[in-house]
Amino acid sequence: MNENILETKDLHYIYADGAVALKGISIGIKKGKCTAVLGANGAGKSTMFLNFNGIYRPSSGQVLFNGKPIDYSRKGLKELRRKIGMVFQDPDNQLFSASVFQDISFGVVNMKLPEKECRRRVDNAMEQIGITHLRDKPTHSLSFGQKKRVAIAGVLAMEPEVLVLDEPTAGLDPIGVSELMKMLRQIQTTLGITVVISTHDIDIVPLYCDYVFVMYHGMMVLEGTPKQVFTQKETIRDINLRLPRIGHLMEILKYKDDFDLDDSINTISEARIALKDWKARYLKR
Amino acid sequence: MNENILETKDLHYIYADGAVALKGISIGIKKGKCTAVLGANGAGKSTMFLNFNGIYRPSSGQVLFNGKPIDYSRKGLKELRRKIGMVFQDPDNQLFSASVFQDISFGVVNMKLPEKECRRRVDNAMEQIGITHLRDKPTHSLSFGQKKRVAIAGVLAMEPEVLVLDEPTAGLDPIGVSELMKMLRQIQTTLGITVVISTHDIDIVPLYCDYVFVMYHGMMVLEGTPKQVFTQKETIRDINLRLPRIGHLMEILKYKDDFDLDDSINTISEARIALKDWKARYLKR
Amino acid sequence: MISIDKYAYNSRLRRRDPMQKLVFAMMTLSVCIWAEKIIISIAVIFIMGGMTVLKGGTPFPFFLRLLLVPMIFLLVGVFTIAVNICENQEMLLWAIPFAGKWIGFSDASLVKSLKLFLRALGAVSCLYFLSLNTPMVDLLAAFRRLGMPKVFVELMELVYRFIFSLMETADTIYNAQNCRLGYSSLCSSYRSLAIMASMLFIKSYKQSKALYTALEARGYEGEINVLEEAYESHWGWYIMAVAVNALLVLFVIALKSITGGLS
Amino acid sequence: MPKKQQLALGLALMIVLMPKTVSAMHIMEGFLPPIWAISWGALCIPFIIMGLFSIKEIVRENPSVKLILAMAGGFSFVLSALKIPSVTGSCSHPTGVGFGAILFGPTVMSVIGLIVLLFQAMLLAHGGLTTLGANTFSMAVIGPVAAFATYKLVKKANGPQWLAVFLAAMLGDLLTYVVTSIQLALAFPAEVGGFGASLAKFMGIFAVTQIPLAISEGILTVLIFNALSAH
Repeated sequence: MNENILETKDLHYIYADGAVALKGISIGIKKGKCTAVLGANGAGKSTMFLNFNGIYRPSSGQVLFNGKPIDYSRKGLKELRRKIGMVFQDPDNQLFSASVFQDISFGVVNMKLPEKECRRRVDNAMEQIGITHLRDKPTHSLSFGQKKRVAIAGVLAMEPEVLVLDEPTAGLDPIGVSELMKMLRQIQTTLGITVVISTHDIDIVPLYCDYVFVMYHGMMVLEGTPKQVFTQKETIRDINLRLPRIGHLMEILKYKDDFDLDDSINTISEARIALKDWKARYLKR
Repeated sequence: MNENILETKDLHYIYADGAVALKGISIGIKKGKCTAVLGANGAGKSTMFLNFNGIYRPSSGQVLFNGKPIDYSRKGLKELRRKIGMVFQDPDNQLFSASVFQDISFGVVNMKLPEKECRRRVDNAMEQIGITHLRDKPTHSLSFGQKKRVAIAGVLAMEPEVLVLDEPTAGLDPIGVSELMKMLRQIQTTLGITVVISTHDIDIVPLYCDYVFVMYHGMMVLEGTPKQVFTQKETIRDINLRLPRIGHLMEILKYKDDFDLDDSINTISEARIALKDWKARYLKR
Repeated sequence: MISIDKYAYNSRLRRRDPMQKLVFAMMTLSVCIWAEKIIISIAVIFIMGGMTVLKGGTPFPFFLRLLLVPMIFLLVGVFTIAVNICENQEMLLWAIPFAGKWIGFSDASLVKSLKLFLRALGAVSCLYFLSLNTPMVDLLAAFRRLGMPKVFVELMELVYRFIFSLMETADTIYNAQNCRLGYSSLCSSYRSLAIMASMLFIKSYKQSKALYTALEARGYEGEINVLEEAYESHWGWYIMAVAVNALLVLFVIALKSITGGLS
Repeated sequence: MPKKQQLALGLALMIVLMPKTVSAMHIMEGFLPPIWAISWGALCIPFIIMGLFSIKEIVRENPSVKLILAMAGGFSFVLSALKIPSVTGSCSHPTGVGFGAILFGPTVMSVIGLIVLLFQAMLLAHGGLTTLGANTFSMAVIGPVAAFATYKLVKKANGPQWLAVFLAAMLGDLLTYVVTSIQLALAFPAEVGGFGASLAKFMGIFAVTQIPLAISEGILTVLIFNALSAH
């Protein structure tokens, strides 16, 4: 289960107006994992995502899905987009119908499945996302968080192998963020769907993601597990990001205040254990 | 300097469609300070802000500016809106002109000042916000963060007494957030402008704000300094917010792991001092 | 998104007073249309193209591509004018029989079409000179100075801004639909396009409301007043505009007197 | 203006400004001889002036209408830049202004149409400055009136809503193309047969592209109308 489901090889992308968005990205996204792509605004995260499912075509380089280069024929793209579901940042731009049920069915109906199968899938998706109670509501009456969920359900109903989400937590309040991330985690583990998210919210990465890529000005500058990546403190700061706040505190304690701590700690629970350990060690002396 | 520049007294607001947005808000915003209004999506923050400058008229209750109830006459409102500058969340809904320079000049020109004074103010505002280099660019070529700054400059050029910003950090990357907040802090201290922001981003509150109000379902449930507010951990969690991460860590360390710490710590620098102190005390025993 | 717009802001002639560019473009455009001479049209294409590419800095391939934009209309239009339907074949240079009559080109109609073809291209290059070197915000300033009705210029200003914010939205919606196979068949394409249009409509309605609130907060009462930008102003360009066009006009008159108005 | 009326107004505007016709239908820059360019321009001026006056009047009553009108203009420009599936070329002109005429009067629509045409010329290189008058006349004066009249007529005859919308959009489109053909034929009468023969040629040639396009835009308008009423 450790092979790459999505790969890019020296991917370049230049917009029609000449703006260079991607400058040679080569990455591999592991099947069945939750991968985060970090990067400041304008680093090229969304552009890369749109290259994943063939909405954009690389200016040079390749995108591989399941080890095979993308087939850009009409039929190939249709198949690809079914398998790579894409959720955009602003749910208002991706809810197409007046009612929740209709909206979730948009993609499934376009797949030309029998009606019964369509209904099953839509119901399933609503259940997985926990929005069955919203079924008959008009989309414009939903809260921002609910709209976001409906958007995800609409993609999930197509039963993709990969779920790509652009800034899924943007605009959500704190509880909304953790609920959404837990839900994604569940989709990933129970349905075995590979999840890829882009985000600014650095603090959630060590909590919910298995692997991290860090982008900067169209290049991939760091990759690894959250632990590995957040140890590269200098690079992280150089490219306009920051450490998780807990990581930052641990770093200061270690280097400035002589606490004998591991500096790859980024979550509250890790920090707690580390400080407890340290206390115990300290006591023993 | 400690009087209230803005006050509300039992402010109620009901939308035309019957939705009750504000249920008796009574607050006082201190002159010259930076005040944050925290609350989940839909808590009523934006509605309250629009009551501040008379865009909305209270269904019942009062809004007072500099101790006097708002004068809702045409002239009174014009005066009020000049003194209370409002920056909206989405800059695309605020910038009407393709020219950065002309957009910033709009509010000032409406004040019917001599042209020379207008130009001085526009140039000044651009300098304070650090966007002089964007002057000749068209609005549509700017990044989200740049648009946000142009929107702020357009309001600042009117030289208001209060600057009210709805979710100023939403959608910005980490460095964008800290740059913006530092800039607001500077405007507040050097120009003596009262700053009011609404936000979800709990971690920035203890860093940049002097006073916090917490809203929930149209009511004001907590207020105080960040220290005071984040000590009400139960309430904070009940209303779909969370503690600052550092505050959360400190809480766990104190109550679960028997660290003898003050539990009103919410920033990295405070935590660092507290842990250092604690270490020193521990050593002495 | 809209390349012409992008090149206009990056033009090396950007800081030049828009009024000068407007006068130059319109004068030359008028002369080109009035003259209707092959040689003048070609001269205008070269003058305006040269100014745009060499002075303004628009890449040559882009300028060429732009010249192709109206080509469908131009070819169809010119072809239609060139074609004649006649009773007798003698009038036509080349013809095929059709329903008892003849369809074909005559000598005169071919010359006329060629003239029209080049005149249109000459005129188009004047338009391109203006639009590739003068950003819309500057052109609107010139309109204001020309005394165009205030409401009209204000509306243009707002429409121009909205175009870009709506284009961005349209782009995102299109991508989102495309991701969910919204354009995978003709039928779904129609449906998706209709959905997109109605979404855009609702969005633009909401946005106009939100913008109204934001403008109200800055003292809007029905009029949009802003400060004017300052531009480099030299009489040189007006003199050049007059000189170039005077030369062209003289040339036309000379041509007419030589050929007796035949060509 | 009450909220409901405003929405209705917006809805009307959208149908009104539904862009139609391939870009080929804009008469390109420099194609018309000076006399015709000036004449058509002059013919539009009264409509535009009347439009500007009524806009001023409406805005004085309700300042937010200026923004709604501008948004409608932006919307119609953006729609015109979208490609209609299966038909070559994009749709490019605002007709159907007739619907807006109910609320604003047809002249207001002429102003918005003129602005959109001006931007199409400047930003997309569709149409032109010297042909602005002719294009405005066919697309922002005549087309809309035809659409409006058709809609009213079908409604009066108790025809179904969809048919009214479909016919209005389609006929508005077709009439615009007829007017454009007339404009071209007047400017370029055939050597043999004069104006009549020339008109026949232009109508014949453009029919190839215009009739399928008019039909598909009719369908599209009905679909949009349905989608909107669902929201």
